[in-house]
Amino acid sequence: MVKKTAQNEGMRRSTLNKHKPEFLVEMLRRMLLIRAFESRLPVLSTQSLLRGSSHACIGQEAAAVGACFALQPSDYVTSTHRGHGHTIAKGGTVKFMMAELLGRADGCCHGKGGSMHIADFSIGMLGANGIVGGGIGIATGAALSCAIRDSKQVVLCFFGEGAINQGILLECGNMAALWKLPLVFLCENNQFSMSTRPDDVTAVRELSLRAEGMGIPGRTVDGMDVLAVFEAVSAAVERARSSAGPAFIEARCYRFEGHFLGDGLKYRSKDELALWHAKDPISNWRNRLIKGGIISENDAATLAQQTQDELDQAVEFAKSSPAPDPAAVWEDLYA
Amino acid sequence: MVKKTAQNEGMRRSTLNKHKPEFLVEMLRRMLLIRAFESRLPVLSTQSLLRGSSHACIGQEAAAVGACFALQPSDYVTSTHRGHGHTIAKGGTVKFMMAELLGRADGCCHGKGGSMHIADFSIGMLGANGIVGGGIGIATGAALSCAIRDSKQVVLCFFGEGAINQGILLECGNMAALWKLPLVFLCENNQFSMSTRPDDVTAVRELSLRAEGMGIPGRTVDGMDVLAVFEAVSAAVERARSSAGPAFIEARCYRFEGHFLGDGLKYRSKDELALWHAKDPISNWRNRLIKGGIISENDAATLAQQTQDELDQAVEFAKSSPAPDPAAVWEDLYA
Amino acid sequence: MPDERLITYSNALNEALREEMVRDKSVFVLGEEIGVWGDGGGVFGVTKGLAKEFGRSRVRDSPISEEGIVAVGVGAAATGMRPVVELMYGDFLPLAMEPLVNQAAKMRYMFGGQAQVPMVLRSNVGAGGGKAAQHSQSLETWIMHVPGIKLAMPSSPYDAKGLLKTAIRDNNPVVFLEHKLLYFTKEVVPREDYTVPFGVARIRRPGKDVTVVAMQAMLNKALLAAEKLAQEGIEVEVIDPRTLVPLDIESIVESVRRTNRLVICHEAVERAGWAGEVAMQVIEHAFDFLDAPIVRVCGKNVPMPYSASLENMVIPNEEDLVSAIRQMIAASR
Amino acid sequence: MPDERLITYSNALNEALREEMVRDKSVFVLGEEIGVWGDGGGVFGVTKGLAKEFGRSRVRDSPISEEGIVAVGVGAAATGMRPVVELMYGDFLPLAMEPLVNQAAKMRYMFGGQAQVPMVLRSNVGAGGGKAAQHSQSLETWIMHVPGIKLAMPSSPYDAKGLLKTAIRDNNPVVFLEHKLLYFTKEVVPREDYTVPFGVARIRRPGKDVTVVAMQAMLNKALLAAEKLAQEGIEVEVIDPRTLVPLDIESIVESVRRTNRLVICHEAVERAGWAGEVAMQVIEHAFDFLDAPIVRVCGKNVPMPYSASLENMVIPNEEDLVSAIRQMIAASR
Ligand SMILES: Cc1ncc(C[n+]2csc(CCOP(=O)(O)OP(=O)(O)O)c2C)c(N)n1
Ligand SMILES: Cc1ncc(C[n+]2csc(CCOP(=O)(O)OP(=O)(O)O)c2C)c(N)n1
Ligand SMILES: [Mg+2]
Ligand SMILES: [Mg+2]
Repeated sequence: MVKKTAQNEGMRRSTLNKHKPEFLVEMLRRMLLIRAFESRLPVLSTQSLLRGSSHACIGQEAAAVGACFALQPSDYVTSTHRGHGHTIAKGGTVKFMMAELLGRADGCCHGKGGSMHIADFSIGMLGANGIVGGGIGIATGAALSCAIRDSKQVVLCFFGEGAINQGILLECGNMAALWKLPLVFLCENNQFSMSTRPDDVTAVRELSLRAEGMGIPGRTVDGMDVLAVFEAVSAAVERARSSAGPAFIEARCYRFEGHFLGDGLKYRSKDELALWHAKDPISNWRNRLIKGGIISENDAATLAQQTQDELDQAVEFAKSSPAPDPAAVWEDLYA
Repeated sequence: MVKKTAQNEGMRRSTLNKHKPEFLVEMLRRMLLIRAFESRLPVLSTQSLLRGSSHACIGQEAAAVGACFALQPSDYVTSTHRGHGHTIAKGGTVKFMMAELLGRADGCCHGKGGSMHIADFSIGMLGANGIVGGGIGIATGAALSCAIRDSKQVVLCFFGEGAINQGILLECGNMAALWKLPLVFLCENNQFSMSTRPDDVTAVRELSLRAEGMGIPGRTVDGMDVLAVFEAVSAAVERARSSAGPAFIEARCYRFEGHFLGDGLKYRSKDELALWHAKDPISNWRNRLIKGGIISENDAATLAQQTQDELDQAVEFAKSSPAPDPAAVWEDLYA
Repeated sequence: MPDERLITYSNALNEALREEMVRDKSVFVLGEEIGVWGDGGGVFGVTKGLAKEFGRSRVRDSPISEEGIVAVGVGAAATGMRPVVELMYGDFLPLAMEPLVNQAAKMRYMFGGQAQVPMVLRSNVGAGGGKAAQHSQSLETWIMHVPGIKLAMPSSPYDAKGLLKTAIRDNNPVVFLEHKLLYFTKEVVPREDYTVPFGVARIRRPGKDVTVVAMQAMLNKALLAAEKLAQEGIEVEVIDPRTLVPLDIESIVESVRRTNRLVICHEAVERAGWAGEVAMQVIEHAFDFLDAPIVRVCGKNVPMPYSASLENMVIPNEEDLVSAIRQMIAASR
Repeated sequence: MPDERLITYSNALNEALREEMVRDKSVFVLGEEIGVWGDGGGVFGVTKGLAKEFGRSRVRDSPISEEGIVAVGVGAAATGMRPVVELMYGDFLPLAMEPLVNQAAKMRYMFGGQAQVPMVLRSNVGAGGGKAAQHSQSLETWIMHVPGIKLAMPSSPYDAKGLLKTAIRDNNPVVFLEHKLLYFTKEVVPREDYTVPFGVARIRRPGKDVTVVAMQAMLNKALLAAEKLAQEGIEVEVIDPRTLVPLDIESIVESVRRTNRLVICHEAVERAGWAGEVAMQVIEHAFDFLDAPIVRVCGKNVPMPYSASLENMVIPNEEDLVSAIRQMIAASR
């Protein structure tokens, strides 16, 4: 665990003042939106509106938002099977996302992708991925593209700690380091790969050591603290943008819900969950903003209500969107 | 480069006395046999007796012999496309190997494998491999087999420094470390992957750092010094056999000849080659044995002659062996 | 009364694994989430309870390293073990083709018979659950194209158990592909030890008008289509090859010689799918018996879309079979 | 006088790369040993001189990381570049199927048209040089089975240059498979810019008695066989599809309608190879025109052995074609 010392606390409070209040509040709003989105899934599922598997990122909102807020709109993100939060954090539109989850014509992938293939190229979100580790190659290629085009864009590559043992990470990590690509590897260590703990499958205790072995500087950050993530990723992004090469950041967080809807969750204790719930990235951030005088209790409640409303509308939009036209089955195979 | 200090020299001389003379001489003999074998290839090639590609390991004899001599006969070895030396070092019979290179019925693979697929399961040599990195998985699986069977065998996995960027290394290295498999990864850093230098493709300067990132202790040894390799590998083998887990050893050596027969070698200088020739693993070892009073000049000459004779006989044997029976094309596909 | 009961395909596979692990201590299981997940093993429950019974050494939860675990299986198999490696989805086969194709399939042959690689690679095929492009593929044709591997694809619990036992006892690499939609289907399965041999097709319904070759989910659709067509007086013979390598072409050819018509139905993408292989072998053996062009009813040539309406268009269904057969009969009677 | 000269297949490919890199700065080349090796680029000389001309950024020597470089190609292609990725041997495709099949082939479709992936994956097929089991495979059928990828396989220097240009300009993933034995064969090739369209077969020799579909090294053998058979009065029409995806089935069907006989010859392993696909499409379009069973002359169902005598048995040769055709004609005249 990331240690919290008094000094740390002091530092954390001081950093609040370094940022515009609107920025800090937007972080909260975006995290609320992610949570609201993910919290609808069980309902939609019982209504048989979802197909396949949907993976919620409740508890990991700070990692998604902290990291994406360190990017420019023209920067790229690659994601995982657990991609809703990353998409919203990068600026995705929830109604198009929701329509996609419902397999409708107005979905961001016109109903062909679903939860595991959410993508929005218009905001640089290059896709969720059903293959664990699948985004790593795409991110590295995008970063090479940025480097060759000298476009000053940066790529943020999300993956879970379970992906750390996929060979593609070594291959691409090495190339990224070798060629000093503008790439930030963001490993969300949410303590689980399905039912498996990192220590049960990964032979290094500090994941950043894995990165060092590829030639990439690595560090660990408290993934429940949106500002801590933001600051760590900002530094890495700046470095990457200046052609100094990639960085690896492990954000330690926790998956509050099951691996996917329907996970019986027999493999972990309520006590453990409670410990992590106490670090809830949203309520803690909300309280910090209130304590810091950035927003009032009232503001916070309004914000929460607004995101719920936005989600209601998104669900309505999605439900009223038609199924894809049958002709679509033959469309968009080749460009 | 591995530094040679006066102290080092002293240590090296002292170690000579720790071993039986016959053992030290056998190391020389085996290195001579490898060199003799490899030195025949150009001749056979001009006689159109070889097909495909043959990769010679001249200059790397100390790595092969030093490492294999640290094993028991029942231990396993996996090899690479450059596998003649490893096979001879593990105890392969040159006449069957030579017949294999000539594609004859008496070859160790009955003419179906050729140079790139030399194998001799009777001595635990699980095969050369045409796929760079291909042996890594087989070695790790063999080590798992040893562990589950509790057979006390150890697996020695050879690969070149070019294979260090194959994803399979991360995947298997991690599993080996996690499960404490009886496995020694021996990376022969012969300074080239075809025309490519390690630094041009690998983002870490110390290859052992790559191993640490997988959870495997790594070290570097002078790969031109057969005894140094032997001692490093012996320690690793002992550790592995006691179920303490895998080790990674980088043996720094040099490929005296081209990548394969016909390599124009435009990518390196004569000066560089001369520097490395001065460290020739065979002549240096020979001289050390003479200086150490283990053998006489005369003994050394006799030994060299004997290996040449053995090779002559092997070539004769191979040439007189028939082509495989046509029916063999359908044999040994399924067990 | 024979000692048998109605159990699921998943349970049947589980029994095969358990019984073989008891019988032969060189058998072990390796894969992701096979030890603890769910009710005690495996996303589809196939390894349920095995970790508890045999321990975590022989039922080994692996890192997410598909290429690695298959490669490890190859090495273990070549040195005296009988690994059963699981890839959670058949869509991950593309990650593991190197050790399977370049190593496992070739080791014995290229080493002149020195090696044997008794590895079973268990995985699955099939769509239908909205799992979209990366979790719905049926890639068996790739495997069929690789000499040195055997390929079994059970369509029912009985076959699942019997074929898996044969696979584990076989001394060669066997790719064993289950179907996602079948895991929880049931059939009566004997309690005692039995095996189903490789290379022996099963005639699932006799008929005289047309031969349909199908497996797994498509087999069930073919049986439904046959039922329907029977009411129109069209008698469909439905054959399940059970293993694609070795392929019991004799049974198929024998059937075509009687029905004079052949439909091949697979869920895999039609283009360059295994229907072409079956067709060619029938042509080679019974061309003159064909009264009509061989017909394929196969997966459309697109990645699997997520939306139910689109997914249904891509996977062949009972109606596709019915109308294809009707047309065929009408045109050639 | 047209501005053309006799150059090798390797040179023709080199020219295509060079010209496209000049024309479009988003084109770049990535692969192992493409910059310095040999006489300045590429094991078969295809990238010769390019690093010198375009620099090491656009002609990028990669680590030995096949999955990684293909994956990197996909990501670069999806973000505005036109990568040409090289796998030194087609036998390394099994290492790179994940990014190719699960990512490149599906991205556009599963993202509802948002993406385009204009990547060319250059590699090769073919045996004949004693490179044995792991350096002799012809794996094109796997690719043909994957929707979303195009597949070109040039048989001559002229086609090599024209098809590679088309591949590079195409907005989709293209797998471009050369043949190892053809790199140093020569043909007259124009100096000026030209392209060869995808999906247009080339009739390499007209004939009225039998249609032979073949590509690359097998095409050359088919032409020799046709020559020989002509002396016996058998006129063989030899068709080179040039691209397997898209496949110019019209030209093949049209030919079969005239000759009423079809032989498909590929070097790839026969079982579940692409001959079955061509056969099925011909059956679907021209069954009634067939006077004889379709015949395959294909690679034997074994890994490639090293020894010359065995290797020659596995690869189809001119004599195999001659005797297959003779028999076919004799049986159906
Ligand atoms: C290549 C591959 N292997 C296995 C799976 C099945 N699978 C999906 S998610 C998952 C766990 C991933 O864990 P992690 O990377 O930590 O991400 P998290 O689920 O925690 O977000 C597994 C094993 C997959 N989708 N792809
Ligand atoms: C997977 C794979 N990629 C590429 C090649 C082509 N190739 C054969 S040897 C070689 C260089 C290997 O270098 P290294 O691992 O250092 O071994 P060395 O040749 O120095 O012994 C390459 C690129 C191959 N055989 N397999
Ligand atoms: Mg996780
Ligand atoms: Mg090397």
